[in-house]
Amino acid sequence: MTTAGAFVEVELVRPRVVAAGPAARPVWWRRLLRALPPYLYLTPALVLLVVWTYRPLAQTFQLSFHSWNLLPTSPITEVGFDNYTRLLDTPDLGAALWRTLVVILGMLPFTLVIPVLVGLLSRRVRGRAGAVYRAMVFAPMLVAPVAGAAVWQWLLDPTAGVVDKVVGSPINWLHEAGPAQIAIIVITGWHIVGFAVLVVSAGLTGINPDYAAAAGVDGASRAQVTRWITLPLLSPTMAFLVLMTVLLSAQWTFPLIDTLTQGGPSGSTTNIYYLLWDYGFHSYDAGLGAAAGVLFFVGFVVLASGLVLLSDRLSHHDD
Amino acid sequence: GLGGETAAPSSAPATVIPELAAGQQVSIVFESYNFGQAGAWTDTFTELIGKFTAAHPNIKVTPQKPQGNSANPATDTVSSLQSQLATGNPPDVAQLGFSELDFSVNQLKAAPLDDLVGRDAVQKNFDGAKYPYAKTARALGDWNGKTYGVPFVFSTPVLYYNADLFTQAGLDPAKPPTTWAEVEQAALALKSKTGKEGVYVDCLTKSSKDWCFQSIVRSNGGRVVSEDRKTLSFAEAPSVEAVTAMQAMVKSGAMPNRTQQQGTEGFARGDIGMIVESSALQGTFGKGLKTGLRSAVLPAFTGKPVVPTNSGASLFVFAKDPAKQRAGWELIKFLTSEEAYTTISTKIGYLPLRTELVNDPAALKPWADKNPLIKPNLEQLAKMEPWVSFPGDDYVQVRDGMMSAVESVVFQGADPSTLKGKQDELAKLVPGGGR
Amino acid sequence: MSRIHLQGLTRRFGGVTAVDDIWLDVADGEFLVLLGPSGCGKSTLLRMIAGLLAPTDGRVLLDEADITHLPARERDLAIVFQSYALYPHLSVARNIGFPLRARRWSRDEIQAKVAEVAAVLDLSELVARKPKELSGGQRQRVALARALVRDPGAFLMDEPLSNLDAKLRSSTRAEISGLHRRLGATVVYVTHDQVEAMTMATRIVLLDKGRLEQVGTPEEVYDRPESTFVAGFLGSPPMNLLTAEVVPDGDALRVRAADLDLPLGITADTPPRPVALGVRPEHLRLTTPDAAGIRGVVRTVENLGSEEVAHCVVGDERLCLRGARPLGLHAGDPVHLTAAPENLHLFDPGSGRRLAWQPVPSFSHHPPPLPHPAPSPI
Amino acid sequence: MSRIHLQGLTRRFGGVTAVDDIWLDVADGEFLVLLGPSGCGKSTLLRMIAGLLAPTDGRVLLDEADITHLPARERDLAIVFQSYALYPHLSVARNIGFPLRARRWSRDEIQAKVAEVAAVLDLSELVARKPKELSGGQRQRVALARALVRDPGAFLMDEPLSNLDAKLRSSTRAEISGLHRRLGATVVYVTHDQVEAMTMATRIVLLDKGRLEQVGTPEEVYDRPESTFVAGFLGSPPMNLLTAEVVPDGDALRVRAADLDLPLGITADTPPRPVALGVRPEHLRLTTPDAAGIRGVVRTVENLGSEEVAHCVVGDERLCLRGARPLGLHAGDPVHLTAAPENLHLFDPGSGRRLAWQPVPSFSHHPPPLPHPAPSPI
Amino acid sequence: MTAAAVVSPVDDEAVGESGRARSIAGHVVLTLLSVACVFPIYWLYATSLRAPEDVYSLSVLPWPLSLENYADAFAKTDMVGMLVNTTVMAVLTALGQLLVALLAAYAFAAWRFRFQKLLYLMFVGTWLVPFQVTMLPNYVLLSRLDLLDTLAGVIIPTLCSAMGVLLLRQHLMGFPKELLDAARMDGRSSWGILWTVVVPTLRPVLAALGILLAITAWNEYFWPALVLRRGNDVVQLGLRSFMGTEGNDWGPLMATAGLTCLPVFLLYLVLQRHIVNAFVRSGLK
Ligand SMILES: Nc1ncnc2c1ncn2[C@@H]1O[C@H](COP(=O)(O)OP(=O)(O)OP(=O)(O)O)[C@@H](O)[C@H]1O
Ligand SMILES: Nc1ncnc2c1ncn2[C@@H]1O[C@H](COP(=O)(O)OP(=O)(O)OP(=O)(O)O)[C@@H](O)[C@H]1O
Ligand SMILES: [Mg+2]
Ligand SMILES: [Mg+2]
Repeated sequence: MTTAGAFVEVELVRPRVVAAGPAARPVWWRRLLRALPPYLYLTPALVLLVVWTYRPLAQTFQLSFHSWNLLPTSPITEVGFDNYTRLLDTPDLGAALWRTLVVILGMLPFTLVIPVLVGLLSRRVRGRAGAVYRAMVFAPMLVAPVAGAAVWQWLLDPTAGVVDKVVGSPINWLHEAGPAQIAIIVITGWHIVGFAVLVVSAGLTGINPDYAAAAGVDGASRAQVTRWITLPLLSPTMAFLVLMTVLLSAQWTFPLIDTLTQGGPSGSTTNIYYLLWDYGFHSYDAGLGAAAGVLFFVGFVVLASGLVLLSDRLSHHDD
Repeated sequence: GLGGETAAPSSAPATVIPELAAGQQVSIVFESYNFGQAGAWTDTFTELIGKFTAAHPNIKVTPQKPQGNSANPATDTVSSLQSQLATGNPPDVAQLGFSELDFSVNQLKAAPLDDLVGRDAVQKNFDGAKYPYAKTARALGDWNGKTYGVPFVFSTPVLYYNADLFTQAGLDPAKPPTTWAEVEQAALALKSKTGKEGVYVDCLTKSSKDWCFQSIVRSNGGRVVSEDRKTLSFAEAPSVEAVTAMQAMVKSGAMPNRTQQQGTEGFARGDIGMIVESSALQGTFGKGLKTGLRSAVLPAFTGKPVVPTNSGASLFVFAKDPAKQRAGWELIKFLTSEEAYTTISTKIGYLPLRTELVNDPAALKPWADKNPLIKPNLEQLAKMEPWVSFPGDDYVQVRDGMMSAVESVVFQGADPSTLKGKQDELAKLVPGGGR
Repeated sequence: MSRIHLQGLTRRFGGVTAVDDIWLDVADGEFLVLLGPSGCGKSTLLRMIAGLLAPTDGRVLLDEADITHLPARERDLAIVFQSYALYPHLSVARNIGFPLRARRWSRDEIQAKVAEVAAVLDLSELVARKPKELSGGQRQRVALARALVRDPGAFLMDEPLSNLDAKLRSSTRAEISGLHRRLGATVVYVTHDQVEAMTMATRIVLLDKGRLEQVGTPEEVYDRPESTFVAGFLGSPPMNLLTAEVVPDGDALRVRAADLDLPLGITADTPPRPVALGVRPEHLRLTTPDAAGIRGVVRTVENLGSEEVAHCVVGDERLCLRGARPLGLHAGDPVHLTAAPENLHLFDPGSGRRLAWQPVPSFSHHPPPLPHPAPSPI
Repeated sequence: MSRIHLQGLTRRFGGVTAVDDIWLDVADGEFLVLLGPSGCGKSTLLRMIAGLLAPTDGRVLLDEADITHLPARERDLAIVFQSYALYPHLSVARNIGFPLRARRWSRDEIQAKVAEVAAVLDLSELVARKPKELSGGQRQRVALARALVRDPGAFLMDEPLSNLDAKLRSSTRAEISGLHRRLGATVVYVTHDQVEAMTMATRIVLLDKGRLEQVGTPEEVYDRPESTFVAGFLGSPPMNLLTAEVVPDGDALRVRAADLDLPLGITADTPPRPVALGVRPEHLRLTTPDAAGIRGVVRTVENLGSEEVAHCVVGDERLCLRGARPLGLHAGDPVHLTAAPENLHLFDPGSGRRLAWQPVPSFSHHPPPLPHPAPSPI
Repeated sequence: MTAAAVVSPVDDEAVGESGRARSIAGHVVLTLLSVACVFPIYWLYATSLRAPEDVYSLSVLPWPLSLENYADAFAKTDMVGMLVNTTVMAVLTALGQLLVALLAAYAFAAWRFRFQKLLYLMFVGTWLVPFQVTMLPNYVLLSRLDLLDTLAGVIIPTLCSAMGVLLLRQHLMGFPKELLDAARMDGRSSWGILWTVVVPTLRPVLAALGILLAITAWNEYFWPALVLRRGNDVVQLGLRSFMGTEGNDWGPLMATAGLTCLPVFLLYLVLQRHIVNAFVRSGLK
């Protein structure tokens, strides 16, 4: 006789303890104590940061709405946005902005083109030679800006300087409008190019060599590998360098302008950073200076975030 | 707030500060840009301070240079003082340029010496033990009739020239040019005959400031700012004319396009035949040229009198504490004494403000005889007019703006009419609209 | 030596539930292997037991004590990582002695204990070396020694063998098994390698997407997989799974599909129902063309050295057959296969759970609504 | 499709000889697998064939043409890397089309060809994705597609499966094998996984420390290993190797050691000589205690699911025995084993080379020193 | 784990890619660039070694050699004192920055905590704050703390180096997490782990970063120029003593500049590889 029956699913057995309940939460102070360590480790740095960077920033912000010439004997008066309007009314602002753009564009060959070129070329030379070249290119980075300015002033002298002797022209680099701007850019570039080369080397090292090998086997010529593979993969590094150039060019040129041309001749090397410094800090007008500082900070933040967003969109990450 | 709370009594004490009691220990800080330069400058001043403390064992002097990052510490003096004032700890005695007089008195609140130690004592110091101050120099540190600063070092623009190059170029070193036209001629001769540069006028750039430019404009009958210091006038005919003349020299090749530093160095190196420069640089030129350095008075515009103006610095007291004020006054007295000037002139080459010293065989006569170069400077002292500072808090911007405009006309070939535009623009920064 | 209880342990990372309500008892002295594909939450589970990761929910008990909120260093557990995590700047001896140093033992005590443990693991000669001067197997032993040295309540191991090459892996496997036997220690061992799991475990826990799929001895999970996941995970090649239907035929049940007809060895009657039929490759036997069974065509034959695997097509499904070399089959050959009823596994095609036969007394009028979750089979 | 000849290929890195005088002919359409432990020079050899690495010595010929000094891009070869080396900034379609773009095909031609290849490898849905949005198996297929797209003379593959998990690995294995059959392409395939080698290769090249150890079909290398290295490398567990001695006994030769006595099935006489005796775990059979054979004791039994492996001690040597589950053995059991003479392998204990029996005409006065390294067996 | 050399990313031994023409082109470009970069530095030393009367000479080789400019520099300024001061300042700054950065980076790398991202941005943000903004308020604060004219005044405000924190954080992120976990299981507190595991392992990185920070501190100019007015100068300020209204005193100026750069160059030459590696492996991309 046939039995009836059915196939039933086999259930998973679990050692369930009926009275398990949620684990007892530790008392609040114990939880607090457990969350504390990272903050404790951060404390020294944060204290320093707040005391020496953000407190001054806040004070500057506050001061930017006041008029004061820094002297304890003179009154501090509130002027609202007056300082800002004065700053933005500054007659040379437009020209200075334009010159800043020129500086940034002029720096790009040193922070981007040459480093990438060097990075790519130094892979071709074998063995230690590449390292030696890199070391030599990096050397200017180690020269203090003041010392560098002094040497260059010397090299660029129109009668006694080496540069004019080599170029064979009587250009007075530091006292003719166009050449002065070029000189400032070149000297800054000379300082910074080693650092950029290093960053590019780091970037290139981070690219898996298999890609180039694969592209080679796939039939791409050396130039194609560079154009289609290496450069796109280097794009995050390049984005970083562009960001750095845009944000820091004006700061890098500052000590050189201050030592070599003081913004001259007739303002041809006065970029926005130097102009505001001149207005803000040479005229003993603390409010104006503070407004300039705040404007810088805000400008930098906006620029930086914009560029970061843009570069995230445009560059390819290799992971 | 930025630490501006340190309240200070703004009213001057009615009575003079007391003398220091014997054995009363005071220590003061003396800020001078002379400490910013290595070599003779620092050494001489250290020596003087040494002598002073030897003479006043109860006063301790701490020397310091202006803080700041300019290559030229002299440009940092005011900002240094200002930031120290902001902390409430200014130096007790400071050496500030004449150009900062207005600001020093009205903003930095230098102590009026007449109130501190009495007008008589101040004047007595000017009269000196034996040799008084040159008449034109006495009032350089006065404001509204009160003496705030004691003029300390100063100089006038002088035409230096290189006799060796003159000879080479077939010019007579004994007959230096006396007018700008002659200067230009000589320069062109120098240039074509020796291959060197002709002349550099160190009065026409932003970095050379305006004191010497004022000389040139005044010599052409103009002024950069009206006599009452209320209106800018550097774009008026006489000064535009002067500037145009300078520009013409650059255009003709008589004057090379140089920065201030390149100009002075080029001359010191023997690469430039002539230079219009402060007499304070004589030492440098002497060291560089070894032979052939000569000097002459500032060239004139044909048919017009030369009006030299001065540069230099005074000593101010910023101390609030009476004892320190008194000690500071003692230091000033010492530094402007006959003895100190003898040392300063021989060691550094600055002209003594007690001009008669150069005639005293016991003091500076031997030195002066050895240095005929100081003659034009001494000569000019008689005709000298004080250099005029720009008014207001933004005087630096006004000054720099004017000099930038001049620089771009002279060296960058801008049209002289641009001065007008600049003047209008800068006028806004002058209290009262500058018109 | 200790027991570990996991009660409803859960861990979420943002939206991802890496470990999902795990209930588990690890007995004292047990060698429990957590097995599952990559990303199934094995490491996460282990790290929660170790105290390196706080659970989102649930409790961890060690010998009945709730240690859910105890920091790692206060738990009496030792862990061996896949990367070994040897301190690169310390010599082997100092690596092994590290936990004791942290416990402030005296120098002499440490030295003695390290020497003892090093001897056990045959590391005495290497104590002066730095980790980078060791081979993979030696590093593995140092990591083991470091865990051993402090006589922990239980050992946790996260894929400790996966960095070794095949040969070393099998010898070290034996070594760890031996050690476990000697020490009688409780071990929770994570791996995704079924050979390791089968050969070392006293019990295997199969995890899939953070959920527990089956717990049992190696034999249980191999011979009685409780879900298609387990069936398809174990074995190499794993169990063949074919879409089929259970149908009553006469008085017996058969499982049928295109080209497939096998008796289930159950004498009963039940309405036809779709199933997933599982049969291991080694349980398929060649049979004569006329017998009922599976008819297919050989696609390829893989030679594994000692054995061969024939990949066949049955209907539109694939099926592997495994046997001693030579199988005598070639690509394109038609094959006729059969398997004993006891080697056939049935799973629900929807839930993937194993189906067990549950006879119903014949006097029942209403056949129960089928299929139906059984209370507790096995 | 092409033939590849390697003639004395050698590569030294500083003092290390990574590849040592390799002579090898790869026939047209062959699936040649380079097998060997990590660091034996497989990748180095492959990279030299690809032109990614210049040989220190020797030549590479493709269809008789010397390509030793031809740059990689001018060789008609495609390579698939272990890391796949998919260009991370290009979409799947552009990755696949890359070799064509380098060859200046027109956009339309590229699109058509990419679509075709993507369809073959079931990638059509993925062409718009970036590599990081793909799973391991998909990436592997894209890499394959990129190699396929330009119909190269030969494919080179460097451990293309080693990043995949076990399940995916076995299915992709079949996929590549199938592809090879369909295309009839010449493939040189690097792996250290013997299952891959055995199942995919038409011929296997075994490398050890840069030197070629044996070349042959999977059956040849498995059944007739020419050295102890090969014997010990293949099989899981690999061949048992025991120190023993060949001695004449009566008119037959036997191989003997402590607790070991097996007939070689050779009727001859020769002076005793030491040998390494090899016997595969699956060729050992249980026998009765009284029969001559191998006597040992079981140490542990490993359950592999379908089979069991018994680890035994014989004298002071170890030996594995493998058979269908259940073996019926338990730790501590004494075992008596035997193996058929044709399953015994003899190796020279010094050189590790295989020994073959070479009968000498009986009229010779001096019995030849036997056994004797075979000149060229097979 | 950090000692690996910088490897060139393309297999430089690929067949047909080691062509002579290519590498010569590379050498030519690189040599030109290197010479352009090094020439000013060479000129600095060449000038400093000329006799004072030859300072304006344009001959490429400084002949006859003369140490007079150096003697001059030593005579006119307290060169030894300045070098000692600068060394103390640079070393203390670097050590302090390293410690502060290590602690902060450790917190960022080893924990997940509330406001982590915000706090991290605070560090990055310091790069966006112009020096001129902080200059004056900090100067005033220093004076309140009576730290003007002290080395402490130079050092303390610079102790938190954002670059140090970011670079170290990168390195620590790459630090094997299992190593930290192992140490936790082995019974160490986080503080113990930092000093017994992290620091010894990261020693090469810390050394390289320390040197980088020391070089930066050594070259720092603006801030010391503000804080130090009375005597105890750092060497960068010594440079300024030879510049001025009177024109630059080129001989001793170049000698001082040469001396200023010398320790940095020596450090760099000796530790070049480590410094480069610290950058390269920082993942600073
Ligand atoms: N810190 C984390 N943040 C977010 N998701 C995580 C994290 N750690 C693990 N996961 C996710 O949790 C799941 C389980 O991860 P787990 O590491 O436990 O897997 P596993 O079983 O150990 O895998 P494997 O065999 O690859 O080690 C994965 O999906 C993983 O992506
Ligand atoms: N660029 C190189 N420089 C120095 N030695 C190298 C280099 N490449 C490989 N070697 C050495 O050559 C030997 C062979 O390396 P190869 O990469 O060919 O091994 P493999 O067989 O591919 O190993 P795996 O299975 O681990 O990939 C190794 O000892 C390796 O250390
Ligand atoms: Mg894991
Ligand atoms: Mg390899």
